[in-house]
Amino acid sequence: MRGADYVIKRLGFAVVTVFVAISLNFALFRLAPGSAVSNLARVPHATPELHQALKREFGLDKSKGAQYVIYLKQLVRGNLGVSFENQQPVSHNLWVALKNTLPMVLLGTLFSIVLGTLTGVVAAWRRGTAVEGATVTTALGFYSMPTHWLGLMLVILFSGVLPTGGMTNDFLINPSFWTHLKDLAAHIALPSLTLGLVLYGEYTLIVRSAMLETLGEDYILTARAKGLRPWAILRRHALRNAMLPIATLVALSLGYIVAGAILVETVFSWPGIGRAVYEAVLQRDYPMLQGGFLLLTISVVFFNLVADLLYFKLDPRITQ
Amino acid sequence: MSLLEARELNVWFDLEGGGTLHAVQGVSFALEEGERLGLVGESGCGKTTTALALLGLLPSSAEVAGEVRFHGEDVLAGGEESVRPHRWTDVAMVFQGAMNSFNPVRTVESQIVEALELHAVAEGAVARARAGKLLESVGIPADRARRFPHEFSGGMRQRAAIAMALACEPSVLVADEPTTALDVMVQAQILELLDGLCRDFGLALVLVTHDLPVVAQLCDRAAVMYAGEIVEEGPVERLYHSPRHPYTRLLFAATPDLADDGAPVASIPGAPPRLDRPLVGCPFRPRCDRAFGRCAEERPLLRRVDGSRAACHLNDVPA
Amino acid sequence: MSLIEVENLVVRYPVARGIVGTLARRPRRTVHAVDGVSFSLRPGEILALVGESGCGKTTTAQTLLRLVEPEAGSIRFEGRDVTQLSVRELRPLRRRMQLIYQDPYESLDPRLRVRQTVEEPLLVHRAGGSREERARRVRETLERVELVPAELFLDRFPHELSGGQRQRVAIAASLVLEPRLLVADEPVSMLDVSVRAGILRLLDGLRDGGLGILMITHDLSTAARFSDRIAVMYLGRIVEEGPASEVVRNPQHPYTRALLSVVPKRDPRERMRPQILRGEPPDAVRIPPGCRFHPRCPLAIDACRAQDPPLERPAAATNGSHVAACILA
Amino acid sequence: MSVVLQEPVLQEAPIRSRRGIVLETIRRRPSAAIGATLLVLVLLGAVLAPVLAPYDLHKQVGPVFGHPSWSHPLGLDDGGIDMVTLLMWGARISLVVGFAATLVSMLIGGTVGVAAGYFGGKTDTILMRITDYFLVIPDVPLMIIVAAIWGPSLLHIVVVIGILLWTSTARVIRAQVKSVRERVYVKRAQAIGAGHARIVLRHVLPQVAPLLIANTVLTIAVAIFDETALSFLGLGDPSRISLGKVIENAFQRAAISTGAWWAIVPPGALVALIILSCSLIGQALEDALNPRLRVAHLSARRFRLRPLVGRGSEAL
Repeated sequence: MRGADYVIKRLGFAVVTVFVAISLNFALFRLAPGSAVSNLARVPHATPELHQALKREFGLDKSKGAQYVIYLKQLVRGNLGVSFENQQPVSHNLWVALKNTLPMVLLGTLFSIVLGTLTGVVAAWRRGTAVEGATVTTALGFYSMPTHWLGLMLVILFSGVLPTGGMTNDFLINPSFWTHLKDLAAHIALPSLTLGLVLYGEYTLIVRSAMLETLGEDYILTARAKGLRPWAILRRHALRNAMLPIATLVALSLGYIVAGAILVETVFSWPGIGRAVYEAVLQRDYPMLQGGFLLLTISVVFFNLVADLLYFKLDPRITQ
Repeated sequence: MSLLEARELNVWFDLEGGGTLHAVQGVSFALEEGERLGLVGESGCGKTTTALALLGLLPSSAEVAGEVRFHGEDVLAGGEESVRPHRWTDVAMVFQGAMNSFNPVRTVESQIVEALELHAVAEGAVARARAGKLLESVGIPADRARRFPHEFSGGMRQRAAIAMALACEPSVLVADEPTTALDVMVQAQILELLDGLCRDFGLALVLVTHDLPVVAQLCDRAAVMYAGEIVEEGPVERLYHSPRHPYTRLLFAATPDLADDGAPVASIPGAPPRLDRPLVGCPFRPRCDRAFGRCAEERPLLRRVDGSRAACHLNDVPA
Repeated sequence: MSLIEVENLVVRYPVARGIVGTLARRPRRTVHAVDGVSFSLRPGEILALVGESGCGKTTTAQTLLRLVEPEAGSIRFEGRDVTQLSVRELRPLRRRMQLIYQDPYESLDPRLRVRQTVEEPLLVHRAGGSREERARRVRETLERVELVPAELFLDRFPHELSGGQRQRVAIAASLVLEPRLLVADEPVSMLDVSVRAGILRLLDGLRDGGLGILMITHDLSTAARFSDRIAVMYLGRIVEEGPASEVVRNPQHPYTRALLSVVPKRDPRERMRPQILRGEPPDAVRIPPGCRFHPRCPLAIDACRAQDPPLERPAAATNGSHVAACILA
Repeated sequence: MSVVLQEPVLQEAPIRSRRGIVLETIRRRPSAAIGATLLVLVLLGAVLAPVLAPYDLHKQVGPVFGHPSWSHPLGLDDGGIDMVTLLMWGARISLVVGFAATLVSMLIGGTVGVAAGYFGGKTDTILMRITDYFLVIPDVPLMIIVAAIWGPSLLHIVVVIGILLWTSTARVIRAQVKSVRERVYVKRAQAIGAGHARIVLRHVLPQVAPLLIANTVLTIAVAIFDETALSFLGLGDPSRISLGKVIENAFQRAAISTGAWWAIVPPGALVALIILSCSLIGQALEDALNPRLRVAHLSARRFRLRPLVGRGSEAL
């Protein structure tokens, strides 16, 4: 496959996937039995005028086909509906939530990538020794813990030391920039750590097997024959090549992390996207739920595409 | 003092299911400057392991005893650390599947340059220029240097691997089945190239192969390996015309030749012994057509017999 | 009557252009894997198909067994054209044409015992009769491939056998259906030198029962020694064909001569003067006009560029059935 | 060239047959053995809950959040129910969900994987495209939504988890089937004239089986994880007490701020233990089945030197 072909194919796939996700979203919420169709316009505490306006906007009195067309049109305009809960546009709510989620998720991911790569490389390099056994078992241990439970364990351990809920201390009045930042850092520590620890386990395992596979390749033997020192071989050949599967898997998992943050955000009452989805479930806030789900799917598709393009960048063989 | 010398080289491998495999059993040979030695034998005879041991390129499951001397210095004595300085600068290697001996995500040039810079032969632009020259010397246009390995054909990759091996001007080239995976015509090209390089640069060659005729045509001397040991070693003409070990004779007889002399092409019955248990007597005895009583009891040593060395009791029996 | 007669066989397949290629209307390209091959094989004869990789020898063999569909040409097996047969009609014919593969390590299912491997074809074709009858035939076939006594091998797994023994089991599994044609694709190239001759002799001995063998090989010395006739293929065509000794001793096509010259000799005193062809093996997508060998031919003249020579009896041939496709021969 | 270092080993030692490789791996690799033992213990405890559980699951037998004591080694929960009893019954439901969802996912994933890998071509393209779409659906949110829309029940949870988990199985199995299909003995069977059913059942499936088992074990772990997550988010079956439900209950009833750690640590630890034992087995199996992990050309361990006890051959 030639390079341009590859890129076109992957882009095409991403576009089609987003479309499928959008349609699935429509089907889930408006075709499913006992669906939320009518709920869309049933904004509590709203004026009859608003009800009428919404009904018109979403074509709730029209056929499903027509509703689908309207739904697509609204989406194109960025209109995801209005949240039942706070009567704000869903897109606005999601944006606020996403802004809160990203720093927490990125911090956790960064932690897990650094630690996971390190321990994964060590495990592969020390293959067959107690070091490998201990590293892999620890990684598997964290990988096995239910995310929310690990969060709760950290709460038990650190309660009193670090804040265990929310994003800021609401009792700080007019804090200076530094105080605010310190407060934020304290709040972000536990949720990020929870996410980071769970992911670190997974990344260690990924990095270890990618490294082990690479270390069995013949060019490693050639590198040794050339007289390279083990560290140089590890860095210049093994890690560089193992990066291919690792980068892809990391990019892929990033897509799911945003979704997976639901558990962490629930435990720590972090006002992010996951928490928003969770609240929406509890409140049966269908427009929010629908918008959140769409956003999460798009994030997975996006990171998928990033993974594909990364692979294209890293592996010259793909142009063949 | 010989250029490269193996003395009583032994290699054991730990087997996955427990037990050890005595892959190389007391191999000794010497290589002079510019000399070409063929290491021949069938699969599992230990020839590749011997070749790897010359550069200390053994896996962690291996245990080594014996010496590999380069200009008289025992390079294996300090394990991996003491061989490393000799790798590529003194002894370089070409592997069987050149397909895989290049890192697929780096250009051919960068991998040659890596060797040059590592051993402080050249750096930067000078190194890159030299890499281009090296590629040209094996018949690859220098403008292909920036390509990736997968953009080369099998034959070109093997040439590039040879160019990379020559980077630090080693005095010995170890080539492990360098033509096995290649087509006949490409094989001939590579053999011609090796022949020319040895002649032009006075390079000494250790050619590991299962192909007797290739050794007969390319090498001065050959060591025939069987069950982990050298059973006969000497000038190729002697080995062909007056073999001193039945295995050498039978192996030649099992190889068909275009110049059909009417002699039957016959296989050797039986199979080589397992090397994960101790050998008693001559390892070739069960397949030998001239074995006698002593062969079952005593393992023959590799001894000098007019100009060659052979490990066979028949040489002690007056004809 | 010939056992198998191939006439003007053509196998081509398109090269994928990809999305960009299609959009840019790059020309469609075709791999001419087999480009007009004709030969015949008599019962009890071994024909060696020789050539570099990519010359179409394996594709030719697979087409005979209809594992690859031909685009044109005919394949007459025992007088019947098999190219037109449906899959259902082909089934009984499959029994009579069998294939042995290059790699005996790979061609046996590692989970099946020798007994099961050899018995499988009988089960597939419901040909073995009763259970006892099948067991008898399995034993007999093993003895035919010199795995004696058969009892010693029946219950072994492939990994408990040596390379040569494995190839014998593979041959037994082909012979158990009593085929008339055996296609052997590089039957010994993966084996150790010391056991090759045994396998080749075994194949040689099978001809006595009238079995015809098409042997694909890249090794001319093996072909010279163990076949009756040799057909040399180049870029999807047979460029020279004749009795084995004739082709080896009196080659007429420059390609055959080059191939013969690069075969290393056993005797170190006979230093060779190889005529090494330069450049890479040719590309079956771009077949040169005129004689397809002319770009690499050391003897090529202007006429070679224009004329695609047919297979004809060369002037210097000493045998009536020796043909070569070269205007200079 | 990757044969290089295996060469002597290949020739001399029998190549390991795949027969019984699963049991052999579990027997030989300590991590797998530990995993299997733990899993069997948990399974026994769960299966025998009706016999072994010390108290009634629905009866208050002590104070709310009662401390651990001799009669209640893990204390009591927010309803005054014995934690040990709760864990045994909870594990039962969690395991049922895990196994049932895995069965669903194996049936779908196995079939899709074998069909795509074996038939290749268009079948493969279409099936893999569908798999790709399923793969990009974020599973936890979808589960939440479906559970929220359909209403929480054990059956729904099993179906939802099963339907979302089959994709990885399908991909793994497809890759393996594809490579087995290219094996010469499969081609030989085709050349003989064997039908698809025969080839798949006799030659392909047995070869894929060990990997399918490894994948099954790993899927069980994920299914149990997902069930726990759903329960925690309040979407579990309210009428059944699974381990996830136990955690959720404790969390909702503020076990942490009450200081009743025993109501929340053990159920999570048990889930982690089940997942860990499955992962240990699965990981060891995958390691053992991956031929690319056989050779390592570079490792912290070096070859060893042994003093020479020479046989003494004649001087050179």
